[in-house]
Amino acid sequence: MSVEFCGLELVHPIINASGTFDAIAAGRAFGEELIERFPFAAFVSKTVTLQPRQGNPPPRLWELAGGLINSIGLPNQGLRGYLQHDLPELARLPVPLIVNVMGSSRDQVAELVAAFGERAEVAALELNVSCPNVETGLLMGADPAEIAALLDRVRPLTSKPLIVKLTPNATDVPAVARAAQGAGADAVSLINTLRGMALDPRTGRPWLGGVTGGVSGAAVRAVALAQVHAVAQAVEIPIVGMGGVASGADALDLMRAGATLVAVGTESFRDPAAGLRVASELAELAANSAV
Amino acid sequence: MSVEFCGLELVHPIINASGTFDAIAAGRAFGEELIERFPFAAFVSKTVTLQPRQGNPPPRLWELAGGLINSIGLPNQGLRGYLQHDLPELARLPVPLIVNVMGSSRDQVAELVAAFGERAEVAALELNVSCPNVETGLLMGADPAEIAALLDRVRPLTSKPLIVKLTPNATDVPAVARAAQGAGADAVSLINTLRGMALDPRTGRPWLGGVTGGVSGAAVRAVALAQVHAVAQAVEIPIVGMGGVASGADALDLMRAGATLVAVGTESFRDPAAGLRVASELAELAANSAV
Amino acid sequence: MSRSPAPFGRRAAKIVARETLGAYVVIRASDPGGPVPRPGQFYMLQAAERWGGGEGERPFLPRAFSVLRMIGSPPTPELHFLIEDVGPGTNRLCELEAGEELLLVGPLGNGFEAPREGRGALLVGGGVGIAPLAIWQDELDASTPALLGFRDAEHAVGAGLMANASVATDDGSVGHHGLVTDLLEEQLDARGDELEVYACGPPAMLEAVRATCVRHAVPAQLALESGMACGFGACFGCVVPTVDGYVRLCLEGPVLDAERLVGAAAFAGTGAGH
Amino acid sequence: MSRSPAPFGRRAAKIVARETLGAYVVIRASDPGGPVPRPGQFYMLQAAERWGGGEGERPFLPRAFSVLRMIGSPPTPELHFLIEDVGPGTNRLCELEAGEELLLVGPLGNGFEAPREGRGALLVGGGVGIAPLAIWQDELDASTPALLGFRDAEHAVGAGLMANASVATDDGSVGHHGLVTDLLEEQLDARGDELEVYACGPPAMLEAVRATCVRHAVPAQLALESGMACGFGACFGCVVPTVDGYVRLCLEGPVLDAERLVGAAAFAGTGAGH
Ligand SMILES: Cc1cc2nc3c(=O)[nH]c(=O)nc-3n(C[C@H](O)[C@H](O)[C@H](O)COP(=O)(O)OP(=O)(O)OC[C@H]3O[C@@H](n4cnc5c(N)ncnc54)[C@H](O)[C@@H]3O)c2cc1C
Ligand SMILES: Cc1cc2nc3c(=O)[nH]c(=O)nc-3n(C[C@H](O)[C@H](O)[C@H](O)COP(=O)(O)OP(=O)(O)OC[C@H]3O[C@@H](n4cnc5c(N)ncnc54)[C@H](O)[C@@H]3O)c2cc1C
Ligand SMILES: Cc1cc2nc3c(=O)[nH]c(=O)nc-3n(C[C@H](O)[C@H](O)[C@H](O)COP(=O)(O)O)c2cc1C
Ligand SMILES: Cc1cc2nc3c(=O)[nH]c(=O)nc-3n(C[C@H](O)[C@H](O)[C@H](O)COP(=O)(O)O)c2cc1C
Ligand code: FES
Ligand code: FES
Repeated sequence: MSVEFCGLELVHPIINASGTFDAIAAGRAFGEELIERFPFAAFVSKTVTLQPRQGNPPPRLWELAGGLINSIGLPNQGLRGYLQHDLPELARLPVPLIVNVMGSSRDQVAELVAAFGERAEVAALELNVSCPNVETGLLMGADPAEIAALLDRVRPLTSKPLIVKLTPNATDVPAVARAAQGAGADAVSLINTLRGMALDPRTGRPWLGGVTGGVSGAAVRAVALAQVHAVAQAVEIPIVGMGGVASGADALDLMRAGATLVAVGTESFRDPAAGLRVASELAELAANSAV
Repeated sequence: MSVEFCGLELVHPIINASGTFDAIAAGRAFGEELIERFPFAAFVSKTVTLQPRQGNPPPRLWELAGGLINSIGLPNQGLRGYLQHDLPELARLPVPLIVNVMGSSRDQVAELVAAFGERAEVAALELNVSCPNVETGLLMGADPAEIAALLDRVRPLTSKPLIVKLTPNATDVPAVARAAQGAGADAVSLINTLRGMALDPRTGRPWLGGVTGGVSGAAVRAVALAQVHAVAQAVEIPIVGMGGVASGADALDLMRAGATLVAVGTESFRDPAAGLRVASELAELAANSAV
Repeated sequence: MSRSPAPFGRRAAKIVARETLGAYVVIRASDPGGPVPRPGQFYMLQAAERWGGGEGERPFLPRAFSVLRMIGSPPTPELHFLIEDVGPGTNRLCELEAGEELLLVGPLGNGFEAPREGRGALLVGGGVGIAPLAIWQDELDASTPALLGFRDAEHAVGAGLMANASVATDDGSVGHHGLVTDLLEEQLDARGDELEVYACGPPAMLEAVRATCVRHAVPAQLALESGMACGFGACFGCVVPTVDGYVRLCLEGPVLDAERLVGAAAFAGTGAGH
Repeated sequence: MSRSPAPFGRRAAKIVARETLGAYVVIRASDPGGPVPRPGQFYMLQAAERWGGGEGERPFLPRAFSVLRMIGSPPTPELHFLIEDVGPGTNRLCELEAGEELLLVGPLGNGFEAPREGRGALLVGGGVGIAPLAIWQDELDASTPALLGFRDAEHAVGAGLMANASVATDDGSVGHHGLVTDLLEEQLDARGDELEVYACGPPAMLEAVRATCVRHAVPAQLALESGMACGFGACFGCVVPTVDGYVRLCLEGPVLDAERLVGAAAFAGTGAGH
């Protein structure tokens, strides 16, 4: 089931969702077997920002019926730390590397895109736009004009594929996708997490250190499918579909709705090799049905 | 646990979510016992539109892990039919009646508000704004300016409490709530269903007759809590919280997040008397903790 | 209308026994104080424990089942249900052990009406659709003829639940080799003007029964199925198309007069075909 | 670092036996081909069937458990876990019957390091926190002293899992009436310069152990807990504050040197206090 995506040849259509698999940490936990049986056809990094971030205070997790709320808060070493420590290690992975970046202004995103754009180890960039632009106050990924302005700024900085990771917490996601396509994005990915919250039953106060968080897992699957389907009607560029994928059947649903690649997120927490399982279940289903 | 809401005295804070309990049909199924043990402190009607609607073609339901997607499509007899058949029967309920209305233009909503505004049987009106305005093309409930314009038009037509039922499929729900408050809404209610979809595994085509539908039930609970919490920071008018409430603990969460009343929807399908159970569980919890 | 109202709310019923009957399972639950259902009415069932979760994640909603039989009488009647394991909900119900609890709401919907003046009942069932016919035969008379269609011998074991049955199987392993509507055709040809047909079964069979009865101008009451979330008219999810537009099957049915139905479309969107 | 790498992915392990031990349950699972864990390492566990769903809806994620003991040797070792039923996940695990399947990932994390030159181990456990100390004592020497604190006599039954134990109970029903840190204080007063402390238990106890050891300038290795989604560094959910900022407990821990911790804050956000 090899697949072509923005000029990359992938051995199957299953990749990881940003922030849900740390290949370096997994290498420490699972040793060489991780590399021998690497579960994803491309590896997507956790979001990298310009400056290092500690992330949100714990607790950072709340379990739901069929899902999870996280308020991790994008901890990362920052651009410099990533280039120095992570990039060399990730370059050794047997699959292409997609670096996910986020900035809180167009200039910040531009700096990140420019820096990664010139690194041969990086196959493609994913822009996480689930963040307000500090200059305009608007959520970058919720407003078509804002997205177009961002792409206008960063598109000229690299010839590598640019994937825009859309936020699902928006009125008109297809319009944002269309704007991204119009301004030169090579692909879109969705869905990111839905805004959610939990209270500590004992105190009645917000459980999560970050107060609110993002919902992922089975609980968001139907929403993801609807959004991928709607975006597929709106754009011609390829789509990376994700949200609650736990089986080959879930992946097939997203592909039937229009996704070229499918990303596995939360399910990897329940089954570290979920990517492999989903890919093989998908191959089996695809053999028995027309995708 | 009696509670005051927009001038109405309610015996407890639990009401039904629009479209999830038909008191007339339930009377046929359960006889007089329904009235003797009526599960809600006020009864909210299914959405009434100006003209009769057949609703969407079946299938209309898809079950999820911890939830449901529905594409019912707002079947109803229309204003005239409702006034003639339903209103006299519902007036016999032992609790105040809240009529939920929807139009696809400001004029349509105005006509509905004016018609129900003069009926003594109606205690309050709920405006379902999860619908595009045919004149502007904008989803009424997703845009603060659109909501303000709608309220400007209909507010003068009645002195009865007007509750605006917000759509959760919007970028900035608190901004919409603020606009509703600014233009004279007496309360807001949320959340309506999240847009979702399912494919028929055998054919790969959309399962629901209406192609997409709305997700409700446990799967949306965390999203509902986050939105109620965010809206509570933005407005002073009372809030009717709903979304996945299945227990007194869930209701308490929404009240702690800022809701004055809590509505039970999908859980009534699993347990027709869920309203009673939630109200008594809530009373017990409230007795043991400061709401 | 043939309807016995249900107690308001969902009540717990203890499983008294579970029996395997060929390809089916019969569960018996004691329903102390529960009303006597009308034949053709149904209950919404869910297991009190382990309803959903696990790898398959579903079920979440209760499931609709025709009452197969009521044994004993108030105040301690025993309800029987005939279940075919076709998915996560029926699978869990088929696993219920004696002593476990079932949560139930019902009886719901409208049951069968007595045959019109001058006509006698003819029961036509397919697969697990024999359930409402069994209790109807209990009430009518054990000599009421029943034509029952099954996939194969393992399923045809279900015919033992009824008296005076003629069986057809798809594979010819028991009785007539062919469709139950072949048997129906014979009966209606022979004495259609004395009969009123009562039928329940999979969509294709019901549509064939409907068309056959229309052709012979024989009145028919059909017990339909559709995907249901609530069973008491709350969700508007279970509609089927009729000459009067969409009607909620849980409220106006599940038994509908054949004349009210608009052909194959009425059986198309059931979602739950066996 | 004391770490045995885990096979990649989740594997099924058959439950061999379940034993009730006072307030606790010990489950034994056979792990053919599984690696030998280092004492202090943990596994992510979930039941293969009935993990989630039902009225309580959760669990959805796997749960972290220290390995209590490994009996037998490769290729057919048996892993033991000591479990206290505190919520939906532990509840389901405590119900597992022999023959049922456990899905496990592990061993994960860093275990205990040998005592520094010139020091001997002193084990300090609270409640279910004795689990990693038992396997550590197996490796060190059965004569390694253990100070164990429990709520009451029912919980103190757990002390039987270890050798050479001094027990304290909150209610005085067994051993010293008071906190296990009273016993620790005595030991450190008497011979702190010969000891390295290994501790695991509830947050308040660990913080008291940490403070006591700092006060006596005695090195301590603490096995912490925090809410975990994945156990292998993927989610960044399990962080605890250290002098180097937040670290992922599943990756850098669960055993951390007391010096790396920044006081009570390190134990505040664990989410899973027993
Ligand atoms: C009035 C009435 C009486 C009935 N009486 C009986 C009876 O006596 N005995 C009996 O065995 N059955 C009876 N049924 C049918 C029974 O209710 C269904 O077989 C049952 O609901 C199936 O549930 P399940 O979870 O086992 O299977 P499901 O997975 O629900 O599968 C059943 C069908 O539902 C559809 N489906 C699949 N996935 C989904 C989903 N996620 N959401 C929605 N639909 C889905 C498919 O078309 C599938 O074929 C009756 C139904 C009705 C309406
Ligand atoms: C490294 C490590 C080793 C461990 N070793 C052992 C051991 O050997 N034996 C043992 O018994 N335990 C051990 N634990 C603790 C064990 O993992 C927890 O007790 C278990 O996860 C609790 O799960 P539960 O579903 O039973 O309870 P939960 O409901 O998860 O409750 C546990 C705590 O989680 C919090 N909580 C409640 N609801 C939620 C929610 N919805 N989402 C998130 N958090 C919630 C509350 O603070 C609650 O007190 C260990 C933990 C770690 C991290
Ligand atoms: C713990 C956690 C951390 C995440 N971190 C990131 C991140 O750093 N950047 C990003 O773009 N998305 C992040 N996501 C979102 C996922 O990439 C994905 O969009 C979402 O979880 C939906 O997929 P799932 O349901 O399969 O998990 C994170 C999700 C989770 C659960
Ligand atoms: C079957 C169904 C029908 C609904 N019909 C309406 C409706 O007519 N008008 C409306 O405003 N909301 C309608 N809703 C939305 C509910 O009122 C409620 O906002 C939503 O279901 C979330 O609550 P819950 O999770 O408790 O069901 C409907 C929901 C369901 C499940
Ligand atoms: S099943 Fe809900 S209205 Fe019929
Ligand atoms: S539990 Fe996921 S990173 Fe530690």
